[in-house]
Amino acid sequence: MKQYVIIGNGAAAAGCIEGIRAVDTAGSITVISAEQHPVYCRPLISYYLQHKTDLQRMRYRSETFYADNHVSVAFGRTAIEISADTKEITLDSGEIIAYDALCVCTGSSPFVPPMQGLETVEKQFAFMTVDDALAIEQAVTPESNVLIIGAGLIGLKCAEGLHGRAGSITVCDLAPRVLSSILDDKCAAMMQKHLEANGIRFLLGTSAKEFRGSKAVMQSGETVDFDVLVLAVGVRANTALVKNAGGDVNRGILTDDACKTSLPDVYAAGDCTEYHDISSDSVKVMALMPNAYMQGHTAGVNMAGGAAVFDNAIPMNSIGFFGLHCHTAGTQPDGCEMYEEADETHIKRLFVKNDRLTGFMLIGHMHRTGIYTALIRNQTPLSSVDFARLRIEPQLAAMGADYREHVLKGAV
Amino acid sequence: MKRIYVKEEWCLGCRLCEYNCAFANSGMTDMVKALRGKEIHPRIQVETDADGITYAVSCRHCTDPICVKSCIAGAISKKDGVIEIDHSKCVGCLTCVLVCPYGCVVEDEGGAAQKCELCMKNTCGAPACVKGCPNGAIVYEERGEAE
Amino acid sequence: MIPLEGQVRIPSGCAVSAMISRDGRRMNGEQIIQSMVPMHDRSNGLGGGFAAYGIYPEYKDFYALHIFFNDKSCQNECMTLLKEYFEIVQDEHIKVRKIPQITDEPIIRRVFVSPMQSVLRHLQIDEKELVVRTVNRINAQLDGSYVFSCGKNMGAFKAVGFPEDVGRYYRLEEYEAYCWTAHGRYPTNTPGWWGGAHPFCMLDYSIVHNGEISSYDANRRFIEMYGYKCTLQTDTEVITYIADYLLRRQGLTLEETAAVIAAPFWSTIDAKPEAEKQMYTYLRNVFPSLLVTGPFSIILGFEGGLMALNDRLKLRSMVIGEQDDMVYIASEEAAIRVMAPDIRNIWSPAGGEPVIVRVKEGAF
Amino acid sequence: MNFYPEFEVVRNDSRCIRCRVCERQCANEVHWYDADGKVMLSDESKCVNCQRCVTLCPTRALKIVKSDCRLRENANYSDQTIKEIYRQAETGGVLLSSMGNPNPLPVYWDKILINASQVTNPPIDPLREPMETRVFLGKKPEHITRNADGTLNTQLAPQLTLSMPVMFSAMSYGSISYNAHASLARAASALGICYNTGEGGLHEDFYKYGKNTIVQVASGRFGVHKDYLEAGAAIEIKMGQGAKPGIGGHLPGTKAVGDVAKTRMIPEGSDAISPAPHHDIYSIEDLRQLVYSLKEATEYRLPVIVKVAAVHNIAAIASGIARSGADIIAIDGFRGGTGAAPTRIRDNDGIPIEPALAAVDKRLRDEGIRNNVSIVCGGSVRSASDVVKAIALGADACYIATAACLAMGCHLCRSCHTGKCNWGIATQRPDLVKRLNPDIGSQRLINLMDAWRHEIKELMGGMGINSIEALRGNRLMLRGVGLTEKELEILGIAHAGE
Repeated sequence: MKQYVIIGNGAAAAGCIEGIRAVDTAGSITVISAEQHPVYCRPLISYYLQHKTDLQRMRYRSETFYADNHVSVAFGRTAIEISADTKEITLDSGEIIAYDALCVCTGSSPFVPPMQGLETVEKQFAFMTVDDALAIEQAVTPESNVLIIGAGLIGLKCAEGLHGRAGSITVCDLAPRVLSSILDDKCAAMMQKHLEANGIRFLLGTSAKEFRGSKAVMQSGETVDFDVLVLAVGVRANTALVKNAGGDVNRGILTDDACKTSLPDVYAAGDCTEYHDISSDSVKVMALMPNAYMQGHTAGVNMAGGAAVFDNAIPMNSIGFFGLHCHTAGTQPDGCEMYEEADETHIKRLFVKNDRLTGFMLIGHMHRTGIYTALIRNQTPLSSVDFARLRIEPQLAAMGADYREHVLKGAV
Repeated sequence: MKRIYVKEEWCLGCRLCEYNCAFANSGMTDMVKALRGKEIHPRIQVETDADGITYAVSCRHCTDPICVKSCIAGAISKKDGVIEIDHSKCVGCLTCVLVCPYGCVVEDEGGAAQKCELCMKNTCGAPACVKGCPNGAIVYEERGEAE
Repeated sequence: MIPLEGQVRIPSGCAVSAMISRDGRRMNGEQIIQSMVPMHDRSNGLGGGFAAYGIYPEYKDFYALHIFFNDKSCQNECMTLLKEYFEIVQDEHIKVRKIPQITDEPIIRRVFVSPMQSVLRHLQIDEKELVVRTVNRINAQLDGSYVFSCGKNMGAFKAVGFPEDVGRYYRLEEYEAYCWTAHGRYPTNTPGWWGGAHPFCMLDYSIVHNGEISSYDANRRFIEMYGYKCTLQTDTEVITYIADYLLRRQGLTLEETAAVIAAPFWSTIDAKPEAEKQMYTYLRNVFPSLLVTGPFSIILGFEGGLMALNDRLKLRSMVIGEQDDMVYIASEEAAIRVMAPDIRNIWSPAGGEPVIVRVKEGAF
Repeated sequence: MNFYPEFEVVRNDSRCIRCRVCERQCANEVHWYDADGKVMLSDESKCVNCQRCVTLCPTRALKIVKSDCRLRENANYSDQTIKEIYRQAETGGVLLSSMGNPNPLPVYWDKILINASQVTNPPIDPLREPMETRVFLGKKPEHITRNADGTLNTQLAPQLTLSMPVMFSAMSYGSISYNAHASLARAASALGICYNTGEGGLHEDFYKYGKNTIVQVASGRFGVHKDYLEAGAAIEIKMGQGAKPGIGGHLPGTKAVGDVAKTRMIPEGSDAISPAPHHDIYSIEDLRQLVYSLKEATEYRLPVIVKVAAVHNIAAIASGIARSGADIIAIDGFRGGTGAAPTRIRDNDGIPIEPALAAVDKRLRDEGIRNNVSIVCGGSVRSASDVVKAIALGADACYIATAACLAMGCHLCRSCHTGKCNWGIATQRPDLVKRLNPDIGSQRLINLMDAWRHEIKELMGGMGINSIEALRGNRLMLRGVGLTEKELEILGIAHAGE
């Protein structure tokens, strides 16, 4: 009977459990969970603040998930060391657990750049975990002025989540636009406008230089009074365990298509990893939920002796604020052609290079965008489809009769 | 398992399936009350190709469903082959819309995700699109599984 | 005014009975009369009759015509016609016993005739055909004359009344036959007419029948294409003509005839071996209009034997009894028990299954 | 001259959900959506009242009603009569119509009643007892023959075997669509009956249904070749058609497209005009030659049907045909349908099928030759009871076509000649043809025939008859109501109460 150990208890871990169980129903599975909560997906915490979900409904899997899959979970424990030679891990409690196959799903941690006077801020929070959300919820009152450092996905979702709970919300970012990692200027401007229309104040191209209690001094010299500070500048992959065990690590833990690290029988999945993005043909950290699950699942299948690959990863994001949605996927490579469609309510930007759709940004109109995503993921030659029709509207009709027959007349 | 399949040689492009779908999932007992004056959000879409051939597309209930793997809320699951959404868990992030390669998960009136659940959760008893198709262009039958 | 027989279709319920000696022993009419007594309620007094085979051994080469005449002038007219085609061998009264139960009797004559050879040559037909044509002509065209029996060495005796009274009336205890059939009638659409009583005869074929066939007009309109005239509009009449047509004119065997009249169901035919299947299919295909439907149990008498047949669904009762050389057939078992009190072997034939009894070769 | 339209589109706006199904489904382009006013509008002058939109409207927001805007009442000059005169005054043309005679002429079926058993003989329950409907059509021998071993020689002239006494009557590929033919062929095959190609040849896809196909040879000889003749289970020589006795057929070039032209063996787009007479048949002896030519061509393997319209001296005509070597006579009454016919001929030529059938059956029996031929009657056989009445009058089987079209979706709008059949039947426009899915069409035909077979059995059971042959010519099972002595005499039935 094989012994599987999973460090971490997020979506990647859940994927790993389900991947293992798809192949091996007998082996033992131990999950090391730093958090006291059963598995949930981090992005849900902003919806928690919005009352769109609650602690019960947030659970990623049913209440009987661990029991059903015969998983023992060590809640509140962290792994402090992996011994690749002896195939053991050591917990913070000192307990040593042997493994036949190990999956590292340690996720990422907030990255806080050095900022002067940060220690003077009484109410400062990250926005990564349920516990962060619960703490913020406690701290924020209807009179609170909230300052969020970072206009990325986390910062803005936090802003949306706190909307209506706080007196004012200000978001600042060193970047000149919101969501700078996924949107270009034009798209970001539309998003920003919409956020501003909903009462979010932005200070862009600048960040806090210094904190003095409940006052932030910006690089621009402007000062912002606040009661609650949320630090959402960025995240760093948690790579230390693998790195210390001698595994190859860059900005994330390096994994192959089978989600294997350079250490024997050690796999890694989720936000802690760095892997191949086929849309840009480069290796990068893509801290994304769908990929995390798929990596975990792939790792799990392989740990249990099956054969799975995850070889078509692309970055993609579905995010929305105050009813305005945004879908992005792939990349916008240099020298690409852009197909654009835009009006007051929506923007569509499709990026094409070398007869392939490499990426897109869509705001406002989200109908059937998965068809575009599949074009990127499958690297479909655009000359083989009717792209003139497709770019106007995603549709199977433009994918050719054979593909349509394959999809609609049989099981896929 | 039984799935919905289309026979495009018999599809007339009348779009009754879309309206029947919207009505079936409206929770109302009168189609006029359910749909009059409203924009419909059907879970089945009629497409027209360049040659004018029409056919309806709805969830394929994939063997290896990427929507299930992608749902951040754990709201999409596969039960007895049927992929369904737990609407109490869905937070409306629309990741499923972004990943479904066939464009079969769509936004509902309230901004949450919805998709064909084979009319198993409404009072139709059998898929409304199939029942209402005037020309037998949509069928609900067993055709074997993908490898 | 109530229409007379021949003017309207007459359905009727009935009782039938028959006895036959396979050894050809001749028996008087006492037993067959008695057999009708327990079935009294199956008749309503509007007709009874008997057929007897082997009763005229001394005249066996001549056709025995039994004829009803309304009056003397009818008789003269008819005899004149007969004499054109036949030698009259003997012309006599049929002896009867006056009893109060039987009234309004016509003139009842027995005429033994022999066809004139010159006529046969002239018409290019055989003698049986001549008899048939002549009898049809008399019955259809000569008002007041009715030939009710015309076979050789056999005869029918019938009247308006209950069958047991009719038997007494005709003094059947004085006749000796190797085969007797009997009939009691329960018509629902006639005041009763002597000619309409059963048996119905054509040549040596006699039919007694219980039932009301639903195929009547289909049968009638078909058979009338072949020179028969259904003057009486009774089932018995049309069945007799069908039997004559199939047995004599088409040359079918009794079994084949039964397979036309009470054809097996297609489901039965289709399950049979190929050769039989072909035969049955052929018969149903070629003679579809002679299929008889609706309830019937019939006893077809002929020279040297008889055939009992039920409709395909067995909608009418009919039982068979066998003891030594005797075979008994009747609508009810009680009738057989009168004829053979100790009989053990009694059974009901299936619907459409012909029961054919033949007297030993040379014994009649 | 402009008339107020014959029909009005009545749209209940409070029920209309703007799904626009009516607009998409109307080949006559009656409906359209006005985006400015967000309402559906209609041009009623184009409406033929085919009811396609009414049927498909999911909220029953639509109905088509007869316009009450009429010319001044006149019992002699009806609205229609006057408008026809206007139309002819305008165009100088012959008026064209489709389907059967719609005028209120006597329907004898409706004046004939069927018997049932009570007391003296039992009705038979078809759910409990076998009830047989198989029929054979063809010539029967006068005398049986025997083999040397005494067994019956079961060789027969070629026969058509049907599981029930109903067949689908002739409708050509061209006058009706590929899918309509496919539906008829598949249904006939599943039912064990026959359909009829009409004079349009046999599409190569349908040769596989040959055992259930009657191939027709008509005056234009369209689509006739050796393989075609040999493909079917019987050959029908069409001398006439009930809807238009005395004239030929006309398929407009617009319908002679693609496979239609190929199957007819004519150039695409050319009018297919069948002459009024067969130009090799100017008398009965010529018919005999054609009958035997066709038998020679098919080595006497197939029965030959001769189809004639019911006309005044039909009995004598049938007698002639019965002696011509034909195995089956098909008589088509004046209410029979058509894909196109001159209105005056459709509405005034020929006689009803009921007296025609009765007269033919009687005449053939009087002549003693009824067994030489089978009789098939058509021309508005509308129900199982019509079938039962026809069989009891003397038919061996019935032909149905209008009822079959109705089963496939026809709504009897009588606009076949326009080629824009919204139900996909009488059209060659691909977008309309596909509206008839043969899976559905054939199943509906099968359902209809199954239903009729059940009803025929029920009616037979009621009469105490358990096989169809005992019903054939069994006129005692019929009684007339409201008929004159003469009519009763011709029909050969008694009046109710007799």
